[in-house]
Amino acid sequence: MTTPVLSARGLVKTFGRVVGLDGVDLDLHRGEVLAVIGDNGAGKSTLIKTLTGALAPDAGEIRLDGELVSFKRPQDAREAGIETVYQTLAVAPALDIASNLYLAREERRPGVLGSVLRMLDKKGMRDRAQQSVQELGISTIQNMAVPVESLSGGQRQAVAVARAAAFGSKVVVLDEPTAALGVKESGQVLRLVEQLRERNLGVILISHNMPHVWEVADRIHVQRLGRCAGVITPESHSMTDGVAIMTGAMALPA
Amino acid sequence: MTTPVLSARGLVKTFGRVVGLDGVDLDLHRGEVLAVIGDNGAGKSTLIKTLTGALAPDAGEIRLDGELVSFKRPQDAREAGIETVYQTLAVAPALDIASNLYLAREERRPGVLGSVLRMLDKKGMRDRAQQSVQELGISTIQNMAVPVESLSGGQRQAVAVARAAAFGSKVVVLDEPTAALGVKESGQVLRLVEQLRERNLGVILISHNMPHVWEVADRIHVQRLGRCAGVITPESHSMTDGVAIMTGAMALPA
Amino acid sequence: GCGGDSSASDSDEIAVSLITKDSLNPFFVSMQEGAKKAGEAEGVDITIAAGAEDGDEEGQIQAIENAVAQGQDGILITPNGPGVNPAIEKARDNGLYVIALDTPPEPAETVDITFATDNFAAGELIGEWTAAQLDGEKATIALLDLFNDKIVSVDYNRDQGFLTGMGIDTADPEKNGDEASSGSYSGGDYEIVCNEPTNGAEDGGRTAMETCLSTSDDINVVYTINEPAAYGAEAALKAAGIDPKDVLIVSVDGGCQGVQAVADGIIDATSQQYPVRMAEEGVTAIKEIATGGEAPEPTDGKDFFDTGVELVTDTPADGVESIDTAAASEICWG
Amino acid sequence: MTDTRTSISGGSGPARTGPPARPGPSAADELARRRSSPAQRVQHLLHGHPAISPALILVLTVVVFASLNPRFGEPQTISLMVQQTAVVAALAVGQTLIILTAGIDLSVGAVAILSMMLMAKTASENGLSGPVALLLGLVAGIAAGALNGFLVTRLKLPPFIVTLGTLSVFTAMALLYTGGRSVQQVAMPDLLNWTGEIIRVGDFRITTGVLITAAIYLVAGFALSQTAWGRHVYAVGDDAEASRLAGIRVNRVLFSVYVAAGLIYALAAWVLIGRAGAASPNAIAGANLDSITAVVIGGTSLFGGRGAVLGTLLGALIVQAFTTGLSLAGVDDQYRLLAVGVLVILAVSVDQWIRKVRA
Amino acid sequence: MTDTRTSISGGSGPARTGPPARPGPSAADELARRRSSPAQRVQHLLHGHPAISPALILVLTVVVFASLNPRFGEPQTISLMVQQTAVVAALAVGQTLIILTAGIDLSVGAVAILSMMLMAKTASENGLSGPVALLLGLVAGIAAGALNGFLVTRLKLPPFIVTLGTLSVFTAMALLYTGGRSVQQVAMPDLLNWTGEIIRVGDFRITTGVLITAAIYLVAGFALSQTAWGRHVYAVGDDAEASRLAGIRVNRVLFSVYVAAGLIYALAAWVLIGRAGAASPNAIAGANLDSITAVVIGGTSLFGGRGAVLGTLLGALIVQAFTTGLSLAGVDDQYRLLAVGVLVILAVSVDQWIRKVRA
Ligand SMILES: Nc1ncnc2c1ncn2[C@@H]1O[C@H](COP(=O)(O)OP(=O)(O)OP(=O)(O)O)[C@@H](O)[C@H]1O
Ligand SMILES: Nc1ncnc2c1ncn2[C@@H]1O[C@H](COP(=O)(O)OP(=O)(O)OP(=O)(O)O)[C@@H](O)[C@H]1O
Ligand SMILES: [Mg+2]
Ligand SMILES: [Mg+2]
Repeated sequence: MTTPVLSARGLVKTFGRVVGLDGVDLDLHRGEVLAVIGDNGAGKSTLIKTLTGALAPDAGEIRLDGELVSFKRPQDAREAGIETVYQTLAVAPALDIASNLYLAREERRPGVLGSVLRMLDKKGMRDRAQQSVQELGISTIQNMAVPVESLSGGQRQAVAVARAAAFGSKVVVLDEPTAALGVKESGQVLRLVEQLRERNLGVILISHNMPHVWEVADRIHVQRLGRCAGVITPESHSMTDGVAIMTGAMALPA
Repeated sequence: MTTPVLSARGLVKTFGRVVGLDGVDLDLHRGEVLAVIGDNGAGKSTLIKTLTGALAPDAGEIRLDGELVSFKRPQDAREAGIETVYQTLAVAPALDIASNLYLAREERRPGVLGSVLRMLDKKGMRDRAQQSVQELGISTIQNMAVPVESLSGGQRQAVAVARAAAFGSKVVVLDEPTAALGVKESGQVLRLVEQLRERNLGVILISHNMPHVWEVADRIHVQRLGRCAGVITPESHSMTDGVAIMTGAMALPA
Repeated sequence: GCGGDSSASDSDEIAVSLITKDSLNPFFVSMQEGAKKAGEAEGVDITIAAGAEDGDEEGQIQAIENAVAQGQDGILITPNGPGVNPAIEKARDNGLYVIALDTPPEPAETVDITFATDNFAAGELIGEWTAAQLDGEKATIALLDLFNDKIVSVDYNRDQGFLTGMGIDTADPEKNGDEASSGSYSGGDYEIVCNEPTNGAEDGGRTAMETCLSTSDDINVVYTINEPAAYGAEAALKAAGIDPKDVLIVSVDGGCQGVQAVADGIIDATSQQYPVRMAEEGVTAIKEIATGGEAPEPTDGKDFFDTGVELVTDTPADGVESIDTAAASEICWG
Repeated sequence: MTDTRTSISGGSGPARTGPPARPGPSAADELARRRSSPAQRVQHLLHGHPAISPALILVLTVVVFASLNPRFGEPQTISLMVQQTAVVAALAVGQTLIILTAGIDLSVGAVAILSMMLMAKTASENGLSGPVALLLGLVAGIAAGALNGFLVTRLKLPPFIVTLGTLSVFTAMALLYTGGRSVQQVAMPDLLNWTGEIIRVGDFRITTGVLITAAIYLVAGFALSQTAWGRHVYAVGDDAEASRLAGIRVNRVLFSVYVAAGLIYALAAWVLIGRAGAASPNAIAGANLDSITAVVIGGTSLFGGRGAVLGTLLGALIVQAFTTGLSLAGVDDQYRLLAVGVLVILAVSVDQWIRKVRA
Repeated sequence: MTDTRTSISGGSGPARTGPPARPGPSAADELARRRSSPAQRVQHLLHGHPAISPALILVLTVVVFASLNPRFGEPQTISLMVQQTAVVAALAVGQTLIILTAGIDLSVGAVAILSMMLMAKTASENGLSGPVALLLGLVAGIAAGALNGFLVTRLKLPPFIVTLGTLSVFTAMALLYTGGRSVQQVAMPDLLNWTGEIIRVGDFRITTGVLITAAIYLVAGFALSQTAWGRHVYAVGDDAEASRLAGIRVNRVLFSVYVAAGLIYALAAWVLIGRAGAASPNAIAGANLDSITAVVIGGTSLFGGRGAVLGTLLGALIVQAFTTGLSLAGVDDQYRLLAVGVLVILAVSVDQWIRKVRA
């Protein structure tokens, strides 16, 4: 069979005496949507942070396309083709929308202005940002030159999702991307997740919204108290089962 | 009929050239859950901010129990019995959970220590905080002395909700209280909303989660582009209708 | 001559800037007051300016430039350092008459003339007096200087002058603290136990003296950069249970409070300077020149006009000329 | 490779398929045990009690310098250092309050000088009695703080700008009022000089001024940690907007902080009279930088909301121990300046290292 | 009252029941129209272009002082003010960069002095040629900046502490190296003195040093607003953790900012040689506070992420116009100190007022 595009074995991460992750394994294949569900504090965000270089795991290994990797910083994961929307969004509030979309991957002007003077292609980035945001269908965001801090919570989230969708080449990780989004916008994000799958990317989706998860996920990783309580599929288990496993009311056979 | 506990007429709020609210009316009765739904940027947060003293409306009037009121600051609304969970949570990250719960309403020790030395009843507040949080069923929060910044997003939200539930005497306003919460925790918050209704309080609930809204709301205020697109009930309209009104796909007869 | 292009045409009144090192030191505040009074008497319009702090050259440069821009007739300045020399030269090129007060610039020809005390001589006087008072006894010396985060000429001139007066070889006379920490002075053996900065104030003087006292219990000579530092030193001695009478405290300045302190026995001797006289002489000189009169001549044998230093003490020593506190309080400043 | 649908499993939790679940203690438990060496436990302790680490650095400093020069460890020297720190340490309490609200005060020294000269001159020249003059000075400190607080809360100006402006204003006022002249001990009533009185405790000798500073620390420490006001100060510094939404009257809290700071500066001015044995308008030249340094070395964040006065006290003592220690070690003036710079950086590095270690 | 179920209605949107929908333009539209007076539109403009408001204040200052003393408005005086500002304005560019990253630099003046003395003494005493001495000075500035940057990024120390420490270290080094002695113009090669050359532009006379300062502003302004590096500087100052998560190498950006600042300070040192006509270790005593003041009056936030060098330039000019203006008006030093304090607060108040007005 194919090598998983991203796989992890025995990830452990502690914060002082708090155990965030307690030996977690995970495999993600190309063209697959892997949902991660779990109660608050189950370690979902910690899991994807260790996968994307935002946190260094205390133990365990991570492979990208079968190669052992060790991301020292988010930039490394990003350069390897893993794009992430963190729960805290990771936007710079004082910068405008276009700047945030292109943060750390700014585009320069063609010709001497770009190569020698290293001038930014502001207009180009703004136009392409407009396009990315429109593809998500967030119609209330009109002007790409307004600072992110003047956006509503949902609008900010849309900016972060647009960024990940525009630049992910292998894996896109979304930590609760629809938490603050309206019904229409949430639907838009789910469509986007499906598009990413069609582009043969691997997608990790963290969500507390079970209908959303059951709608788009191929497989569901259930995280509980820092460990993986099992992996199910929307076909094999009902939403109620999923919630029961999450909360410990039901255990999967070993 | 009864006087609404909270009512507003013709609220207008603009930010520079952005129109946040464009002449909105609202009535909330005791023992009622009024949901507010709407797309991102529809003005939901702005609406409740003007109602709770966090923003001063440019025009319009607000009545509490039929009396004209004008809240200069959140403290005024709070003293009048209106308790709010803002979307941005309004917690002080470096303070511990108990301090945050009792922020701006600290309790003093009995006797001279409290009245003369104005000493805080730290232990008492911590114990009661523990109780409030446990009532919400957030089992992963154990120690009331840890700073809020070390909590997960969902845990923080739980703290903010616990604070409002513990202190609201007339009206409780919740701006997307379940956005970051897990399934179990969300359920717990919905139970809490029902309890508040039983205690004869008025509750305003903003949520993007339609099933939640249709589960607990008595009436639903649909906000669209800064105006009220109409008020419906879970009985009169289906979720699909609600979403259609929100997005402008369907209009209510005038 | 005077700047014909601007100053005279503006008004008949003669305008002069007094630019002191700072406005915090009572010495300079007295000088400012003296200049103001003299200005009123002579019909000269005085503008007061100063550096932000002792050693602030840029602040003085700006003040000089502003005086030029205002079209004034002359400048009285206590230069904060050689960094202001080029600005002074430019002012003179623009026809302003520049007089240095208190501190002669290096080189002295930078200004038209200097009215100053010789700070080195002021130090020498108290040094000689101290050596004579000790009468052969071993000297254990605490040196309470001005700054440790900048080097200014008063600081090393007084300190090194004092040591020279004691008959101690100072090595580099423009560097505090490079002399041998023990050896012999003109009357016997000496030991220098500390060089501490005081900022020229009471609290700094006290802290410095305390530090010195924790280094050695035998201190019997305390040199202080100015009188406030000396008061601080005395407070420290008292607090340490040492009778200040058993220790020779010497200082420089001779302000009225300082003279009183000598009379009270807090300070044993101080070298008196005449800031008010400097200011008055300066104002008069500029008026003279602006109205076509003669410029004053430097004191014989010196490259500046010496406004004089007197040693003030009530316990005179043989071979060192001095005046008593009664006489000194007649001519003191501030 | 294994089949897509079966290759994923929970580390040790019950998994549907895949490798057998690991039995017994979890990976993290093992890791935690391996790490719980005694040294680790010490670091845990330090982490829980942030004031321990500057305290350790202070002790370390004293031990090192005492080994270089035995006089350093003697009661007299220690008494001396405590006396020398008293004024800056008192000023730094006010500075701590303001920095906790994410502000900064550049007018510290100017306020202290202004109220000191007012106390001293009204007593010596206008013949006011000691208590009245003292009261007047304290009121002046409060008024100066209130002006700062008014400008910060009403005009919504950044504290840096406000206090930069009032630094000039208060300094100029003190100069104009005094003409640069100081007032000597003898000219002042006993009450003003009282802060210089020596108290013997065994071999140690402290002044009543030191006691006043200690009292300021006790009151401020109590108010910050035990009262609602203290909570509000932290909350406002942490996130002013969140505090406002939570119902705190942000402006009232800020204003009270500036007023309290003004009062503390005036008390410090009283301590200064006793210490210097005179009231002089050019005293405490380095008050701004020294007080801020004490606060920052004491671990209070310049961004507000985190810190405590105990840290500030230790910070002030650390700096004093460095300067006195280097003097006693016979280090030359300019080398001492250099060494203090290096040591400040070192002290904070060690502190950061101790605080940062987690696990 | 009306029935519960019918009493609620959308303001003007189509509502199920309740009062009839308001026709035509909405309430907010009406409000907006009522407010759109010409004055309001000006305020809108000001709001969109933050540099306009300090520029207006500068113009206002110049007009007021020129009306007090006609000499003030003359080309000579304006030329003078520009020359007087050149050094602080250049230093303030480096300070702006660092403050944009939420840092602060207290070693500004010390770095400038150190590189200046190195240039001057190696040329005058060791016989180095002008270009080599200049290069050495610039390298020294870069090295000093790199040391600050290293301590901030590697040891994770607060910039305040780092630069407080290096302030002492660099000051001590300069004093030890020079023994407090300055180097006169004549002893220095022409290249070092070149920044003092006068250039006439009509009635205005500026120096080549002013041109260097202008060049520093152009390059820094371009880099901040037009390059990716500039974006990253803003992003890091705005939210360092978010920037890290977004893929910015935060430490690399911070380090580069400190190095760039060091280079700018060294260039300012060169300008200073020409301006003072000498290299003196006591020059620019007020560099720290003056440079920070220019930055803050120019509207850059001390909390990082917001601001621009153009504002800093205006800030520096405003302060200079105040001091020169008051001096030409014949105001004495102490009153000038007082007036500058009041004016700084006033200027920032007006600026805040202009910026705050929205609608
Ligand atoms: N930086 C940190 N310091 C200390 N504890 C942390 C830190 N980050 C996370 N934790 C703790 O680790 C545990 C797992 O947190 P994590 O954020 O991964 O949960 P989560 O599953 O994402 O929860 P949520 O659904 O609420 O976002 C929690 O108990 C949390 O308090
Ligand atoms: N302080 C502000 N300054 C400028 N514009 C603002 C401000 N606050 C809100 N807005 C704008 O007002 C409009 C309404 O915002 P609001 O936060 O009320 O939306 P919302 O309905 O709560 O959206 P969400 O569901 O995303 O939270 C948005 O277009 C928003 O950008
Ligand atoms: Mg999470
Ligand atoms: Mg909202």
